[in-house]
Amino acid sequence: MNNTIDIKISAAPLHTQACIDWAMSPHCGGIDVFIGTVRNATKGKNVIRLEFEAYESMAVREMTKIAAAASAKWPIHKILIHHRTGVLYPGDIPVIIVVSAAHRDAAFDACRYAIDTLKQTVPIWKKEVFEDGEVWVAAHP
Amino acid sequence: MNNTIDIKISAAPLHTQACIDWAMSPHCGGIDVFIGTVRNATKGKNVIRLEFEAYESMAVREMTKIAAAASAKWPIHKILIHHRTGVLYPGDIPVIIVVSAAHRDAAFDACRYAIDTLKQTVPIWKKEVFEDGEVWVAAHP
Amino acid sequence: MEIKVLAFGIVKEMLSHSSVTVALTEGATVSELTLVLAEKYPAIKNLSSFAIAINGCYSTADTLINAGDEIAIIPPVSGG
Amino acid sequence: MEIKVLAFGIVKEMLSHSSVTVALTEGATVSELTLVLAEKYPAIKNLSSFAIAINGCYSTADTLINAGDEIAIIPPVSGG
Repeated sequence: MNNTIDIKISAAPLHTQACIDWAMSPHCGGIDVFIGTVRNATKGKNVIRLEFEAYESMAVREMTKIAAAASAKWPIHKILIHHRTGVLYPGDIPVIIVVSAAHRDAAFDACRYAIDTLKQTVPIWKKEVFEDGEVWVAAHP
Repeated sequence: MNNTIDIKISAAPLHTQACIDWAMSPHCGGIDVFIGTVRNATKGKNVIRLEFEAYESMAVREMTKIAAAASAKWPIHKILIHHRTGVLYPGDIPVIIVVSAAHRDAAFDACRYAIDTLKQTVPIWKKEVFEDGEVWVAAHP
Repeated sequence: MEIKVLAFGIVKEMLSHSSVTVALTEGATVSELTLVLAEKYPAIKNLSSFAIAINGCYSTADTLINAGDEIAIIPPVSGG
Repeated sequence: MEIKVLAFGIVKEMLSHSSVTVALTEGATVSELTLVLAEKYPAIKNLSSFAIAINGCYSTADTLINAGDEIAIIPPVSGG
């Protein structure tokens, strides 16, 4: 962890503008931001809420790995990955990724790499709660 | 122009959070945001300020075309393209693009298409002012 | 016919005005306008390229110009 | 040796606890742990897959387990 990488897992709401402000710099020409939001439906069923759980110490470690790998692969300036835990409702923000760079291609590539990899490796789980039941996403064949 | 497309050219500062709020919706799973920022240097020279000028009526038309094309090419929910004119200093924001979509791939693809195409077709020009001179970007061979 | 041509960015500086007026024959095309402009304002030949917009849309060399059209010289764009 | 195994998400529900303790021989590997877990908690065989983390890192089948390691069952992740 250093001052070009900001990783956080928190039960508190994420603050988009503060995340962007952290990454902005007069050294940068472009910032790419990915904001995940809770959809009110999945596969045609209404989603009442999501419940996120994390293996926090390992999740922070894996998120830090992603940020370090992105910094090594692309000429980026700063990268921030914040993920929320607990109960979230449609429209809420579970994840924010911000990448600043001198040139936009690196920011786009690194940001997309970060969210794609987060979804594959970071030990965070979500349960979708519907009107008539609930399911842990991706758990079953 | 309709309520899923928001195009603006303005001499006033752009408001990132308001742009994101406009695009967010419980129908969406992901938002990609590109924020262009004024770099304090280009090709090793210190940039004092940038001066942006637009052929406004045509620029709005070209930006609307880009938004409409992105909406046709990818399953996106909303797209916003705001561009600032006038004198900007390092760290200031000349352009913001926000795309919301049910799934993140469409948001990333459409956002990147929008900024790439904007830089090719929208009649907006910037002059870089250095300590020892100034140059209209891309004007000369 | 007299045609008013809008100038932006570096072209406005090259022409020292935000618009100029040139004389064209009726039925002239964009390629003829381009020749007239280059002759009257040779500085624009120093641009890496430029386009002509008619009524806010990019034109091609054979687009016809009509009296009353809004014509603009579009030097290489550099927004963003 | 007695090994404490952390459970998260659906595994915590399957095991009805946020951790369980299993007995392993000294020098056991992750593949042996997996067999023991599947026998004692057959529900986890209903998962599409799962990994074992040791001290916060993903392991492979032949990773050795030592007394005092922090062990966790990692069902398919679904963050973001």
